[in-house]
Amino acid sequence: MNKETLQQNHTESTQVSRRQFLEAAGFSVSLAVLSGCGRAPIQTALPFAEQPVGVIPGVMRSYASTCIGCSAGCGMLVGVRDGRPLKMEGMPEHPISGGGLCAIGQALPLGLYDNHRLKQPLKDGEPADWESVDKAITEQLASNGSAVRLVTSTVTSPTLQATIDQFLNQFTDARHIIFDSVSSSAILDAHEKTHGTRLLPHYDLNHAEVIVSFGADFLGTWISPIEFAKAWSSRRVPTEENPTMSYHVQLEGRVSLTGCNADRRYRLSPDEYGIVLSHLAVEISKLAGKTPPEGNLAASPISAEELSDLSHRLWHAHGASLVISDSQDFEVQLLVNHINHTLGNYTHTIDIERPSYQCQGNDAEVVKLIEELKSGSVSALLVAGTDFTHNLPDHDSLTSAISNVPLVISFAQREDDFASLAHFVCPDHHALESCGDAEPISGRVSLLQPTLAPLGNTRSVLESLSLWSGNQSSAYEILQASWKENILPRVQSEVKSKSFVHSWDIAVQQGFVELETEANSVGEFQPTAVKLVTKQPVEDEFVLTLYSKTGLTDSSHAHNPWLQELPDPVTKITWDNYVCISPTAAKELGVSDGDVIRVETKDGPSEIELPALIQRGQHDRVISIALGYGVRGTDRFANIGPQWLEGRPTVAAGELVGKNAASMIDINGGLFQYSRAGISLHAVKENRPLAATQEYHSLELPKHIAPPGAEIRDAVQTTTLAEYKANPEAGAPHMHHFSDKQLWAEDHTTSGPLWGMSIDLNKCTGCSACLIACQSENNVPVVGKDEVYRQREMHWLRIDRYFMGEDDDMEVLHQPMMCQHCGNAPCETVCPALATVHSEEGLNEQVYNRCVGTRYCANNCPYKVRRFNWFTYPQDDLQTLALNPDVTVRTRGVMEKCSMCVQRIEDGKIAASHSGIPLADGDIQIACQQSCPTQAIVFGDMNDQSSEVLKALHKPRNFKVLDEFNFRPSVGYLRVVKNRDDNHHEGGTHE
Amino acid sequence: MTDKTNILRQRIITVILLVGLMFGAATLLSGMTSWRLPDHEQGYVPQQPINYSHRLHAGELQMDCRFCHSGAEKSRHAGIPSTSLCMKCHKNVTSSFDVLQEELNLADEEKRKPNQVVSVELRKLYDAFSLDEELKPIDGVEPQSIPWVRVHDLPDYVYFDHQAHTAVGVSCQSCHGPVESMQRVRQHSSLSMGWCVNCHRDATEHGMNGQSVHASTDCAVCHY
Amino acid sequence: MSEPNAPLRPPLVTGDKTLSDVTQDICEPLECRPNALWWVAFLTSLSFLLLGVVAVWYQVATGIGTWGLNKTVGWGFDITNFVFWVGIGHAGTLISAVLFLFRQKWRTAVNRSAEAMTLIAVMCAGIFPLIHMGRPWLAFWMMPYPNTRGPLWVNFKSPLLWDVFAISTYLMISAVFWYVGLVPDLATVRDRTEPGWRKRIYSILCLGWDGSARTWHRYETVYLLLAGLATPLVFSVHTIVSMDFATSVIPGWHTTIFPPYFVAGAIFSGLAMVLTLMLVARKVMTLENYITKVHVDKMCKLILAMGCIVGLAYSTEFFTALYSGNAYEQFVFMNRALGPFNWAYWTMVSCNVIAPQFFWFRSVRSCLPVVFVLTLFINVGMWFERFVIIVTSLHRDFLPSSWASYVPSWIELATFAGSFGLFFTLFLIFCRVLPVIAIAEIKGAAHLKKVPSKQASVQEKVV
Amino acid sequence: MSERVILAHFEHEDDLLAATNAVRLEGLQIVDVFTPYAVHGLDKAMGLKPSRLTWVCFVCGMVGGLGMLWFEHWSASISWAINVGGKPWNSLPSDVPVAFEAAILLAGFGSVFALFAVCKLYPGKHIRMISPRVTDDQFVLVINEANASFDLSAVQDLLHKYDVVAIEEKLL
Repeated sequence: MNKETLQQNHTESTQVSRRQFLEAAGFSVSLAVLSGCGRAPIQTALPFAEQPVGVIPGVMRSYASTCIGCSAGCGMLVGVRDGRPLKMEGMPEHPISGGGLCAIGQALPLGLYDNHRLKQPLKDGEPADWESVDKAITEQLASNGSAVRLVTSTVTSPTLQATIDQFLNQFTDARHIIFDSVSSSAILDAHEKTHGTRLLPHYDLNHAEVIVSFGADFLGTWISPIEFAKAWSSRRVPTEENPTMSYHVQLEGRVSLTGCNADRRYRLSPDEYGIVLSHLAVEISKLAGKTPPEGNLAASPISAEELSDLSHRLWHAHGASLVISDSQDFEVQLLVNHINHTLGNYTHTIDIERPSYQCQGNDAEVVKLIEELKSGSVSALLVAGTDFTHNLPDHDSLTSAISNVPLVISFAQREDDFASLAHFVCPDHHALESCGDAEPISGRVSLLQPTLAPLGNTRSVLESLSLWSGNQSSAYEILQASWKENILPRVQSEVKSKSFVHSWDIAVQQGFVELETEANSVGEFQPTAVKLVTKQPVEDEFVLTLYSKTGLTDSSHAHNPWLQELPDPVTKITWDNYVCISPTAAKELGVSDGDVIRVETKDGPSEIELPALIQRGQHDRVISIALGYGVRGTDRFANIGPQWLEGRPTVAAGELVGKNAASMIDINGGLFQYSRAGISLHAVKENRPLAATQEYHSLELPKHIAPPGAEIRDAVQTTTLAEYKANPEAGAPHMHHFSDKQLWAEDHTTSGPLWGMSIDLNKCTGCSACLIACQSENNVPVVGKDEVYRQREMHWLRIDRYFMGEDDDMEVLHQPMMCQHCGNAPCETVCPALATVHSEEGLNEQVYNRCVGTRYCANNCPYKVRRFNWFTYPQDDLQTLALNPDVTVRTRGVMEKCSMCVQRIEDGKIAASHSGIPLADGDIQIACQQSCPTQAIVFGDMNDQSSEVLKALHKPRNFKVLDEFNFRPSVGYLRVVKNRDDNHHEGGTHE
Repeated sequence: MTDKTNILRQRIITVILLVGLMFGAATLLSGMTSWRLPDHEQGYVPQQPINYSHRLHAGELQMDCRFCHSGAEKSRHAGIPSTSLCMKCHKNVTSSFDVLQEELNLADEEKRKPNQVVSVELRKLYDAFSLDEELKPIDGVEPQSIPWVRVHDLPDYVYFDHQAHTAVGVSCQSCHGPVESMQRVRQHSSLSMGWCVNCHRDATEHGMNGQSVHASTDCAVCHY
Repeated sequence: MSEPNAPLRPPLVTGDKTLSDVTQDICEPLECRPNALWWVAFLTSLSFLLLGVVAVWYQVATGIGTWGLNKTVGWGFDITNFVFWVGIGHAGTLISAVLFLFRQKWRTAVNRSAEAMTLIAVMCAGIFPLIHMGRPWLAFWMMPYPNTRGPLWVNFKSPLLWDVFAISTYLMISAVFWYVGLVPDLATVRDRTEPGWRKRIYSILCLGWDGSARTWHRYETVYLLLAGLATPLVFSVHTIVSMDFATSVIPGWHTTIFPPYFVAGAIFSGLAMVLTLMLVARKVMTLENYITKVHVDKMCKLILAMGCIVGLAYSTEFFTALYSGNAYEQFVFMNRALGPFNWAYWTMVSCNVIAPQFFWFRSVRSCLPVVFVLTLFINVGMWFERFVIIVTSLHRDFLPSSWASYVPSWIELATFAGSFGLFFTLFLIFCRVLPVIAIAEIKGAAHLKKVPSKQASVQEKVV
Repeated sequence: MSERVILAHFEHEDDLLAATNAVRLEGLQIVDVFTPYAVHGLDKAMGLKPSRLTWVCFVCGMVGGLGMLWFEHWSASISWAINVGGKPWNSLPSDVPVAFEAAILLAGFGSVFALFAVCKLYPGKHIRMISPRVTDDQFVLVINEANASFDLSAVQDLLHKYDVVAIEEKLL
């Protein structure tokens, strides 16, 4: 990837004017119809009037930037073609993300090309111009700017932080309150208590041999999932030479993506975390020969042997182990710190000297602000980066309190819930239109480049705040000044020795710099602060857990149809939130999937009605609901997808996508509690079908019809580490079929490349980043809830998720499934029109323009990876700009499927032929492979003896799905190995 | 008698019908050669917004194709030159040489400064580039794109990459025909799939410019 | 001049008919105005047809998404209906061609309408593969014609392409066979018809047939040839239809038993349909003397035989699956019998295997209302057989992640109803405009008694 | 080219068969016999040779079958060889069904059109029926009178033996 810098003539070339932008767009899309010329629609080609330097129409250029989809701050390469940012890719060199980019980052373009973003500032809900808005705001701030409160989500940008400080310094009583919609405040508070400094440690999973997570979904949504997933996966690959891997235990009430990937998963209600942690703390203290925390031990829900095994394992790996929890219970987090301290994990797997800034939310401050608001003592409320009222409970009293504030300003990009209350809405740029920076982890600073001129008349928060502080600079100037002063002088490498302009260029091109930072001074650990937790849970009450969904972590992404249609990695449900409930509890309550349940709190008036989803492996006393739904304005999706006679709207009239569960958040002890006990459930006699992409959820066949001896399908093969050590090929079905002898004469062999792929199922977490990468790369349409419900989603790449076993013994398997490019492809034989045939390079080609749509190929596909265009899928004008011009937009009535990004293969070959340098392994990166945070996907030439893919395919863990049928797929999978000693799970073998 | 005349009449009618049928078929067949199937636009010569002559530029002046269509070696699109590129020459060349010379001579004779002579066609260029009579930029008016009419248009599901073809030395003329002799550009080749495929086969079999090449006829080389 | 109808064989035509009576009886419906019953039937069929036309129009204009199909179940009602109609069609060819080769003279009473039924059923069948395409307007790409694409031909390895050839050949040969059989009868009708446009049409259609023995002689040869060609054709067609499934890889489809199984099933369903129609026709058109109880009895016996073959096929395929040791195959059959679509499976078994067993009893065979009801059951059962094969095999195949259900949409149901509308509309028109019984053939086969001649005085005229 | 013929009308095929046989054995020239249906054995009675249309059928079938087989092979492995499902270029078994259908189609159409051609059957053919009842219930034997030795009364006597219904003399 050649990264290029846009910076040098920022004001000219990056500010590709709207006009130029349309010109560039027009190059491929403009149509002017002239009549009577013999050739209906006459196409005009509009060249640039003045061609910007370095821009070649039709060539994709990548710009280094930072994803600000969440506060994790992953590095990102923005692919820009013909003036349009089109494809987000991970930046391989980035110190945090290391090449991965999650679904949210991949989905940024659709957020950019969104008709519903505000196009100009609003004054009292009416469109206004910036001058009048600025004038009114500065006047009002000057007149009653005594108590100014600025609420933001976590700010990782040093420049923005400085600007905020500068802005707030103008006022006598000004405070910056950091509010995270899903807060980790308790961790910070606990460290304040135990270590004297309020900070979020930087967890280093690269060195963690034993990971015990109490509910922390670190592979899905917790703090910095891409970074964690990459680090976690680095220790999950046993090889023949080194058959070791980390041991990962997850204790949780709901089923999280992380729990799905654990070696051992315990069902534990969040109100029992404290008890189990207390036991662990005592055991480990004993092992360490230290005094355990004070207090009594309550009965543990986990057996003594298992606890002792766990603590021995932890102690055995002391200094290289890690205990984490997402609990917002202060006591629990203190115990976690105690255990980690006793294990000596601080400075090894937990870095508090160079802490993380990825979650700075301070719940106590927010609680205080709410009180201030209710008492009417706030004179100005500014909110940026979060939908303040949407993400807080007690919505009505909060909004009425806010309506009394004299000046309310929102920086929202859309008219969200808070913006609808604001006097002024000063819309921020979209991430791809903004410049900025981020320091997610102390000392690692990256830059955010704008990749096109703002589509609307929006303005960055940076500019607005500094303008109101009396500084008329552009965001770019502010950023550059801040870097000149604060960042670049601290750069470690040789960069700082250069002139500013030079080092700035390097920084922009590279996208990030690493700073020399002084170690954070941290106080001595205070063991006395920690007490054992004895509070016993109440047995017959439900515990509600609110969580954020992978891929839709925040209400700000709720307007992104790609993310709405992204199946939840665990439940596979799209376009809705729901109440996850265990099968036992569902049976008692007499509900089945889709039956609406009313969830009520016993002590408060909060309640919510949502359809039930029966979730295997869920704790029987725990129900869970995703946050980030019920977002204002999502009724826009009512008519997304095809409209026809029997089609049902994605969103019913007067409703939104899902329901906002923030009302169920409990504020307790100055912390937002996402788990609360004292919940009662009532079945409401109503059914709201949920749209899931998977209807059957296990490799175990239905008991009453399973053929004896073949109750389990072996689509995903698994084994345990113990078995693997004994035999690296363990887990292969006993009846192995050797597919090297062929019935037919093989007269097709060629000497060119033979493309193949290998997917390491031990690395794959099921995070679904690849799915959106594929969708973005290949113009996969969004079909809407009803079509998903009818099992007609269009994703070329899906992630099959299988639950094996029940309850505590439940194992979850993920398997990315896409066209396997079979050598003996059943689909090809049956197509009458030669619309799907085999290429010389081993690809199974689908030729859309030749396809007549018999669907025979899809029927005959054993992997069911083919997708049919049932309708013309509508897209609005702006959304069409997110389309990849290198991939045909399919018409109604044709079949489509994974092409192994053949457009990238062709590009790679052409580039090689142009440069004269033959293709090397890794030169061509396909979309799913590129985005994968754990690099589970390897693609390459199977005829190249030294290629990574061939090495992977020759590993003993390699297997092919449905190998016994001799379809000869080009995609291999590496068997799942769970770090277990027992052989209880016989990885889908059958006699 | 009546029978015989009847038979005679029938035979005459039959003969006339047969002749008519054959004549009709012949007309139809000859007409069909000029019929166009959809997407078959060989010989298409659209009127362009500016009467630009490839014969003059590429033929008489022997300018390299890639001077203007620089994308041909770097991108899938050969590209249409930006207006500013035209201005590189036409800042000075404002009309045909003869006319300019004539004005110079006339000015010389009349002992005055030569007037700015701008040809009708170039005026359109200057208008697009928002230059006034004196060829000075007009303030506040942004240069506009010239809406050239596309001559060679492949269907949306076909991807043709200029770079791939120029890299192995396929000459511009082998697809676009003798553009240097065309006043107005005409679609020279049929651009049908068979035309592409047969050239690919030929190249693989006989090589390109003496070098062996592998021009694949896999579907996904063009369709994806 | 021995009596060919031995005592044990009841006569094929009852009621002491003369040749001219035969002509008169069969041609009469063409010459009088249709009765109210016909109109009711016709208008009902026509309205179903119109419903189907609207449904197909909507589907073609909007997309296949208007059907209940999904990513897993790519074929549902469409191909079920296709195979169902093709199967119906096969009985016509069987009766007219196979029974002709076997010199089964009783066929003459029913072969004309059976052939018409074949033709119409194949038309109905042909519509489904056409409209099931995502882009039916490109259906001509199935034909290997010279083109500007390279030229690009078609995939002769695809069973669907074999189907295209098989069905179109079948349609054309059936049409020709039917038409050739019609030519002498058209001449009969021509000669009975008063001069006018009707006579002119019949004159054109009968190609100037004059009843010459030389023509008859060649005609008989060609008719025999056609019967000889149609017989392997009918077997090949349903073999090829079965290969759409049998050559695939889907468990439940991929099985070698399918060709004979499908052929037997097709004949079975076709016979049931012919019998259903015959029972209606003989009543409505008062042809009891031509379509006698003998015919019904023979048909019932054939149906019983076929039903037993079909039942054997069902149990064999189950046995094969269980005995094969192929877990995927085993699962498909367990799933058919006990899975979500078990109701369809058991409907199929009870209608196709159990229902025809009643035909063991002569009393049942001679009780026409019961026969009528049983044939209807068989028709339903045979439709379900195709539904079971197609849908239950697809909906749960290899990877459990992709298992899905299938519910037809209203558009599909309307299209299905429309195909019945088309069938009956065309059949009713056929009954009105063409002789429903092969006049020339039944005259030849019935071997009517010599009418006590009036021994008319020989007239000798010299011109 | 008119010739004088005798038309003998019968009302039963047995009479006709017997009469035809007798007339032929008598050495009389049978112009034609017109019947409402194909009378079994009449060809023998008239002394007709077996039709050669079977050969037409055979040749057409062979042309159709072999031609299609060749075309399938040519298009799939010579004209444009495309790898379909890893199957070899020359996949003979999969070529059989279409070739078979083509053979049937050509054989069927070939013999029918040959029949129409040989019998001169075509739409709009102008004919004069020997008797309108020929397509209904009458059988007509047409005997040529051209022969000098033709004895009308002898023939009439002969015909009367076979229950002839009417005898007509006509100029054709």
